[in-house]
Amino acid sequence: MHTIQIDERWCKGCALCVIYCPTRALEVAARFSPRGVHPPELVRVERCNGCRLCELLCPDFAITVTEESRVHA
Amino acid sequence: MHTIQIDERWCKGCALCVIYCPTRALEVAARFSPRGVHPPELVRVERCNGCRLCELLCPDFAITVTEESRVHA
Amino acid sequence: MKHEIRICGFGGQGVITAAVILGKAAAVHDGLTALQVQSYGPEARGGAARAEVIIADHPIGYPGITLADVLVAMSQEAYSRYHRAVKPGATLIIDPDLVFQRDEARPVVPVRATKIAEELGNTVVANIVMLGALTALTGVVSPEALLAATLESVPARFRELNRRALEAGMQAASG
Amino acid sequence: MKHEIRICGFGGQGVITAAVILGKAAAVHDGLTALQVQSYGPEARGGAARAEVIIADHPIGYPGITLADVLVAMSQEAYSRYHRAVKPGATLIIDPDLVFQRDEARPVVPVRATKIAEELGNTVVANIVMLGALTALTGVVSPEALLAATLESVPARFRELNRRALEAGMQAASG
Amino acid sequence: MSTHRELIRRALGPRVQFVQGDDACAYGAVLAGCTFFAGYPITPATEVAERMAEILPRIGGCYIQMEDEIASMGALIGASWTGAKVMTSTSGPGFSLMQENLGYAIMTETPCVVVNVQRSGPSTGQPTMGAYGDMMQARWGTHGDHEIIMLCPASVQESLELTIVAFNLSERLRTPVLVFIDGELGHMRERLVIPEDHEFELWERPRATDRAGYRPFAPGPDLVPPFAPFGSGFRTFVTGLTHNEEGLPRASSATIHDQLVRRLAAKITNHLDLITRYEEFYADDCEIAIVTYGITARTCRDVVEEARRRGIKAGLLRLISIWPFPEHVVARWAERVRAMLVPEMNLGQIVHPIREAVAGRCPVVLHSRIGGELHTPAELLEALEALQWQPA
Amino acid sequence: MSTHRELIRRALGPRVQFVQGDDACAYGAVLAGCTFFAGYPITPATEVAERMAEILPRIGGCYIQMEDEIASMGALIGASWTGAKVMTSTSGPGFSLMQENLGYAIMTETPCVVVNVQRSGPSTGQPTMGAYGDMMQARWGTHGDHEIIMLCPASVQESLELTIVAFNLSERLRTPVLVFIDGELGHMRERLVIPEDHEFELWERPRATDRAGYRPFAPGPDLVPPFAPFGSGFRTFVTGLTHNEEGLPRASSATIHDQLVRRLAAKITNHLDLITRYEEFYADDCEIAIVTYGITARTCRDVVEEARRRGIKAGLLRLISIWPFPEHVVARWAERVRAMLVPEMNLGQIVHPIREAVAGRCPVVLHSRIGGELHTPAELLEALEALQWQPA
Amino acid sequence: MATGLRIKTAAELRTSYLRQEMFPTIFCDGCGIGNVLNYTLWAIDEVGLDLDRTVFVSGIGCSSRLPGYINADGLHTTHGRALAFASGVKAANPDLTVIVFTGDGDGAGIGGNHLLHTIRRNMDITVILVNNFIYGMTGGQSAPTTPDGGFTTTTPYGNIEHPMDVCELAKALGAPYVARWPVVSPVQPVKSIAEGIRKRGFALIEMLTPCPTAYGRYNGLKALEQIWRWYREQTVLIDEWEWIEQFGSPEERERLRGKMKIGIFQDTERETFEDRWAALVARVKL
Amino acid sequence: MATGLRIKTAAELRTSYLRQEMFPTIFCDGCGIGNVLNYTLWAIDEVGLDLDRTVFVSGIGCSSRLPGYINADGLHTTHGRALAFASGVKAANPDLTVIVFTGDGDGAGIGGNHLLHTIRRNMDITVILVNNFIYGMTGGQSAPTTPDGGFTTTTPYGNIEHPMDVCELAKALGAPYVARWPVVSPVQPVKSIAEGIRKRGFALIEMLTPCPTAYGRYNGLKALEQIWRWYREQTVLIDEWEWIEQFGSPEERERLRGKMKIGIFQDTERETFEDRWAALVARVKL
Ligand SMILES: Cc1ncc(C[n+]2csc(CCOP(=O)(O)OP(=O)(O)O)c2C)c(N)n1
Ligand SMILES: Cc1ncc(C[n+]2csc(CCOP(=O)(O)OP(=O)(O)O)c2C)c(N)n1
Ligand code: SF4
Ligand code: SF4
Ligand code: SF4
Ligand code: SF4
Repeated sequence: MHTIQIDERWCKGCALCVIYCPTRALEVAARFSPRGVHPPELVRVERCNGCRLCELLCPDFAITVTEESRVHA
Repeated sequence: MHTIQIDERWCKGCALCVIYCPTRALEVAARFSPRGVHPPELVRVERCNGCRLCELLCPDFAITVTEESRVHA
Repeated sequence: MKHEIRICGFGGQGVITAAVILGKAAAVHDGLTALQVQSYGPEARGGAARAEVIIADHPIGYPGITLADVLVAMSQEAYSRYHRAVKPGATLIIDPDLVFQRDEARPVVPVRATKIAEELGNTVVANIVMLGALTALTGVVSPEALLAATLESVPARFRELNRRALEAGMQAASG
Repeated sequence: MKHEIRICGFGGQGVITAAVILGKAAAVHDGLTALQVQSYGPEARGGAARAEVIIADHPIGYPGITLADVLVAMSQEAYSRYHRAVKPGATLIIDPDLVFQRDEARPVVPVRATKIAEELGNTVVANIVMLGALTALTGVVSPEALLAATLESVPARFRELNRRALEAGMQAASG
Repeated sequence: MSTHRELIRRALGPRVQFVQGDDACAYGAVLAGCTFFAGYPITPATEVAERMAEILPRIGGCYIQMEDEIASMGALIGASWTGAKVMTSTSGPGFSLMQENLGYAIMTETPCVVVNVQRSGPSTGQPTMGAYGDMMQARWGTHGDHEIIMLCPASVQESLELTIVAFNLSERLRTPVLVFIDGELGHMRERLVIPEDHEFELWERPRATDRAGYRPFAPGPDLVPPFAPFGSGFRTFVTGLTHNEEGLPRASSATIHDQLVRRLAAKITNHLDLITRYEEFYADDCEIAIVTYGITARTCRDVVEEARRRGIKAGLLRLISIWPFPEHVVARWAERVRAMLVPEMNLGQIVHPIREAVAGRCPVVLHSRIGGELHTPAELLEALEALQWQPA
Repeated sequence: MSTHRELIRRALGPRVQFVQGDDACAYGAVLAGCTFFAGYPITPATEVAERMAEILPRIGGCYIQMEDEIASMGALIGASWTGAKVMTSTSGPGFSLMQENLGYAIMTETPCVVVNVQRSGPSTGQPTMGAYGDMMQARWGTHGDHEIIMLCPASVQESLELTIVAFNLSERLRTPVLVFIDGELGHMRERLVIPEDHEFELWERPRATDRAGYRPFAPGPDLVPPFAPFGSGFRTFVTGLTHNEEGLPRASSATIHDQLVRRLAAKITNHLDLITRYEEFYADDCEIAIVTYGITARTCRDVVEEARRRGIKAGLLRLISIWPFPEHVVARWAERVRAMLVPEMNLGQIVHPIREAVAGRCPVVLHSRIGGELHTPAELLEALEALQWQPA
Repeated sequence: MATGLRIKTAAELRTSYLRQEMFPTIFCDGCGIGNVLNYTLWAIDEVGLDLDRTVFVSGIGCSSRLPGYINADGLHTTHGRALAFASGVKAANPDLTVIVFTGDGDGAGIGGNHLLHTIRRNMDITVILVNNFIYGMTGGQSAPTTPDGGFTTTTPYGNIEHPMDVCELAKALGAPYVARWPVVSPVQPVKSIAEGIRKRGFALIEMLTPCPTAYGRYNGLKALEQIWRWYREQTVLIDEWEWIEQFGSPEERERLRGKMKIGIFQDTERETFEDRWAALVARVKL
Repeated sequence: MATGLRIKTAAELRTSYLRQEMFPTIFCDGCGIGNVLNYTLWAIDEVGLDLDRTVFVSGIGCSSRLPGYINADGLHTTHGRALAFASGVKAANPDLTVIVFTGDGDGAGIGGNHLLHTIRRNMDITVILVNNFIYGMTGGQSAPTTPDGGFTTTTPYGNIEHPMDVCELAKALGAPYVARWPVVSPVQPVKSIAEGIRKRGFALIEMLTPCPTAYGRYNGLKALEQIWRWYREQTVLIDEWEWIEQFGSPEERERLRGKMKIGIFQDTERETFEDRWAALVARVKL
């Protein structure tokens, strides 16, 4: 099981993560972030296979994918 | 029969003409030109075949080769 | 007569475009004196953007605004920064979806411009929605002038969208 | 004590080198105050070249020469241009092979420096021949200083040639 | 077939527009007959280039974006020698890069107009903020002795009008002319009325007519040599080296250099009547004068009116042409006023020639503001009042 | 193993030499500890580079000839940020090209020394002739507000000595320092005595010591921020944009810009005591003063002596540091003298700040000479005499 | 990710490599420049560079803002001049690793001559050139890389200038390492940047980077998905390209038109300026 | 001369093409720049150019003095910028023929970026680049063309920078006509310059030109005969070069070392800036 952490101060709502997620696990949220954009959400947790493509592609270092078993500093 | 005209105001005495003359018809004069250099001289008129290489190579437009039969403007 | 209008939000919301259209409506179509200035930084893409319009019936000297007669705030930052820099009795228009925290002492007109624009099919016309609302609320320019200025400022294929955005804005303000 | 020396000719004759060596002889080896300036233009390759040396026993202010005490002219143009800009009783040294027309009123010392240099095997030392002559005639620097300055200014393999040029120049002046 | 003037009208669009100072400079150039623009983008001057890129091909002119500002200035000069009226635009960093070739244009008497939409420096500084930090650079930025002409508009309308004037002066006197605005004015929109052709004059560079004995740099009347464009058979050699009246290099001649460089300077300083432009408000009974230029002058106009209402005998001298410096105008004011207030959007630049012109006749107080914000009416009013109550 | 100082001595050669002003600048740099030179050849400054190219590899430094003057100035700044003492040399056209990066060095507080061996301009002008035509360009050549330090030697010996001073000021105040000579002095040979190490001081840039909480542009004493070279782990971000004390861009903040740019100016103007240098002759009873600088001052010294012999109460104020302009010194002279004569090898440049400082207290007469020839003693004496007999 | 690298997480990158106070970046949303930063940091991590001994140099432009985000020594210089400054840093202290970020306008437009001569000297510098076909920072004017017919604010009727191929130029000049990649997938850029850094001598990595705001807007590629897709579709690996040129059908060859070659253009060895200078000093030092 | 051209005499050239008041030239004796002028005039004569409609542009340097000697419009500009000025002339009046004289320092050193972009735009300009391996005018400093190990006043211990091959660069940038010849024999240069002028588009003719005063002096080639001979011996025709590279013996190949390829490097067609601009105007003019 994986989760994603989004830093909403940094996320610009570009949706690259959503577009490129190979398992289509992410969606754009309906709500506005404090920056005034729609941030991504991991709506289909079960699909996420931890490939980390969203993290590698996020131009703003706003996404970190974490495994339950592992905690990053 | 050819003759060469040397414009001594322009000739720098580099001797390129003398060096490259294929028939060795030219020599460096012993006297000084008003510029203070030794100009070339056509010492062996009979050798000159009118190839005009001295004229083509003179960097200073100082030599003109003329044929007796021909007069240049 | 002199109206000092400040429109602010973040980069990409088209606050400058809105101000330009407003100024154009006044200067070209309503025959008034108008002046528009803007402030943006190289750091301002997606950051703060601000535009100001002065509309008057006489030549304009100092080309700036200290206290505004009308403030349109399309982001939290814009609101927090400028809501105090207004004259007494000024009109404050905000997008309540983007301005989360408010100084309740100051009455505002909420216009859900971004939502409305999204519903019209394109978030980029949020600024035009706001212009509609602003004009309806303040009458600084005539609706005809505003429409004319808007239509000539956008590519032909977006005219209809913009016309609807203007109307929606006017309605939202009156509603 | 103040000597003002002008050496001139055309580019390539080494008039500047000659002046530098003279200045060095005075300043470094004879412990005098000396100053050397030159004039050359981008048009001056092969054209006019001029160098001046001031040798004194006190600090030198104005770093120029109006009227020279010593003039060395190594070309017709140099002679024509400068032979009048000398003090009464000045020493004029010329290369008679290169100065064709002379103002006969003015006495000159002819030194066939170029010919002598050619005979020594290299026309480039004509300037050094002139330096020898100049020193012999005027004594502005000591012969030892001049020799030392000359030798340290040329590559090792040309030392002998230069020494001979100096000597030939001195001889020519006395002869 | 439409005439070139008709094309221009059509390319410029409606007579009344709501546009930026930058746009107005471009329009002014086109109206003045500019057919060649070489430039390089830079905030906040880019819109001048963008307008030219739109308009020039539509009127058969040429827009070329060069690889940098050095090349832009070079291409401009080359184009001017074909006889075209030419312009470039830039801002501080680019203007610094243009200095060498600007000096070349001065030395070779090449007409050209350079618009500098000043941003806040030094260095990259604040790219999107207005300032008047290059005012002295305009005068002294290139190496060697020279004079320069510079005009400083205060509104969008004037940006258009003074750009036309800049072309006129540049052509007539065969020298680069600078139009200096700032980022604030460059990006400010106002109502602009495009003037009709009969509402302004157009001057052309004096033309050489006779090939025989033509000496390309022999001064005509006005000290300006008649011009023969490249390709017209006059066979002109142009060099940045010191040259004689034939145009041939004489880089070692003190006399020729002296004559040439002094003529180039005199050509400008002898024509103050053509160049000098200023506006005076309440000159007659003014006691405390504001002396300023550019966008700040707008605010000062308001301030002077307000001061008058408050009983202060304030006045305003707005300098429109800054270089050559209108020394006599400032000196004249200095004789009559008690003090001068000089607001500048820099650390104090034009205050130097002002002080020099005033020569101690009255105190000159600099009111400097930097960082990209305009002087507010309130702060200037306060400064005026302080001067008013200060003992003489 | 020899020490670096010993290497330098060996590389410089004999203690007494007969060399050019250009050579002396190079020697001064090496003595001051310069280990990096980036440059581009140009008459009459090339010999500075040539000397550096000979010496630097012999003492383990680095000489790099760049593709132009822009690159030279850039490389210089890059090298300075590694902690090296750096220098370049150029003449007018190259100095024009350096303007943009010179402003960058000012804005980023990068120590560096720039030698300009001035030739006669404008433009390519007279490449081999000396002049003082870039004096105002030195002050105002780059865009935006700034101050600059400039020193003007008058002899070969002084060229060496003031180059050392230039390094000292540049390092201590972390700002570019200009050494301005002219082609005449640059190519003039005089006796040069290379001073011993104990005969001059060497100053180093203030160094940051503590990484914790290091703010690279937070001013220390003297308003100068302590420096941490690249690679020392302090992780400094350097930008020409307006930046805060952390060095991070804040290009939209008027306040930060105002603070930064005013500090950069004050850092220099607050240290007039360190910078200002001048020489006075017959200051006490002087009636007619010559105020001048550079090579012309040598002639003026002769002229003043001769004038005294003729009974004229002449005096000489020789400015050695030109920028920041020693206004107070000139003003002090203006209070006491009847008139000032300002000989300049240009069309009148430093006469402007002189007039501004004099503020009408006495007449200031420019004696301008251009074309590459020096003022002669005779003409200056004549000018002095004319002033002497002129009614007050 | 299939490279077998132990890739740090974004969160780790943030704490180890970034100046967090500089975030969010100034880049527009949809801009690929942030990705260039990502990939560079991962590459640096792979190479194991010591950021205390690494200097990032840049000129002016959107892409040139990158050094500001990295917690290392950074030199954000004047427009076009990054390589001149970088050469100074490297020549004065060859022990430092010098990495340059530059744009196509900055590095190959106004800065073309410094590129040329820095390659010629073979300074040991790694240049990451962000090519977005346009001048982004100033709002979308044509660049030397703008494609034939491309629309920009200064080519409102389509660009008539021939675009420049920076990699071919660098190759012709003899740069030891030259590569081009689009940012749209991470693996190859990360590897290539790492190789560039490891290369002793000049390395150029050209990153094709979407700019929806300027280039996208004027060329019908404003939508992020569209412009990012464009970069996948319009790029062809060198090997494939050459295969098609040699053996492809006319239709296949026709399909190469207007596309861009990607991959490693050159990978050789050449003596560096620094090494030669060191040898010279060793020879003549007193 | 074996070309069959009817070659004007020097005396005729003097009266028809030269500003006689400018003679003698400033060039040192033994300098080959005068020959470049010769050859250019003969080429012009062959092409039959109208000097009333021809503009000669140059930068600063010994070689850049050439336009001053020709009795035509001339623009002697600032150092390195000849191509920028020339582009302005040509863009503003495409009917004029524009010929640029430049040095290796002027054209490829400080002016490298203008070379790059002028070629990229394919301006219809003929550039005659005088390569003498050194900065002559300023007295002999190293140039970007100075050979490896070459001595100059700023490389007193031998040059450590890799020299630049201007023709290879121009070729890589797609210049339609690129050739290199030594001045030591007249025929090929004259033909090549004529071809360059006739070429619609950018043409570069690099002339290898002896500079005895600066390059010669510091590299043991001060004597005129010696340095001129050097240029004959050290240059190899492209065809021969390639033949040797392919089929030559190891010794023959070894003998190519340090020599320079001469001949025509490129001769193709490419749309020019002027033609494309004219087409654009035709399309959008009101
Ligand atoms: C001397 C100078 N000229 C012009 C500019 C304006 N300018 C800033 S960034 C830029 C272009 C940037 O383009 P590019 O390098 O391609 O970077 P991008 O913004 O597209 O990433 C320009 C022209 C400047 N800062 N300095
Ligand atoms: C901006 C500028 N920098 C430097 C110079 C000095 N300068 C004049 S000519 C020249 C080099 C000329 O070399 P090259 O182009 O190879 O021509 P050559 O003299 O060898 O024919 C230099 C550096 C200058 N005039 N302007
Ligand atoms: S890619 Fe990053 S910035 Fe873009 S939406 Fe996803 S988390 Fe936000
Ligand atoms: S080649 Fe010309 S310049 Fe040289 S010696 Fe012969 S005639 Fe004189
Ligand atoms: S303008 Fe283009 S390159 Fe610049 S940040 Fe925006 S998308 Fe990126
Ligand atoms: S210095 Fe060299 S290139 Fe210049 S004129 Fe003399 S020989 Fe020719």
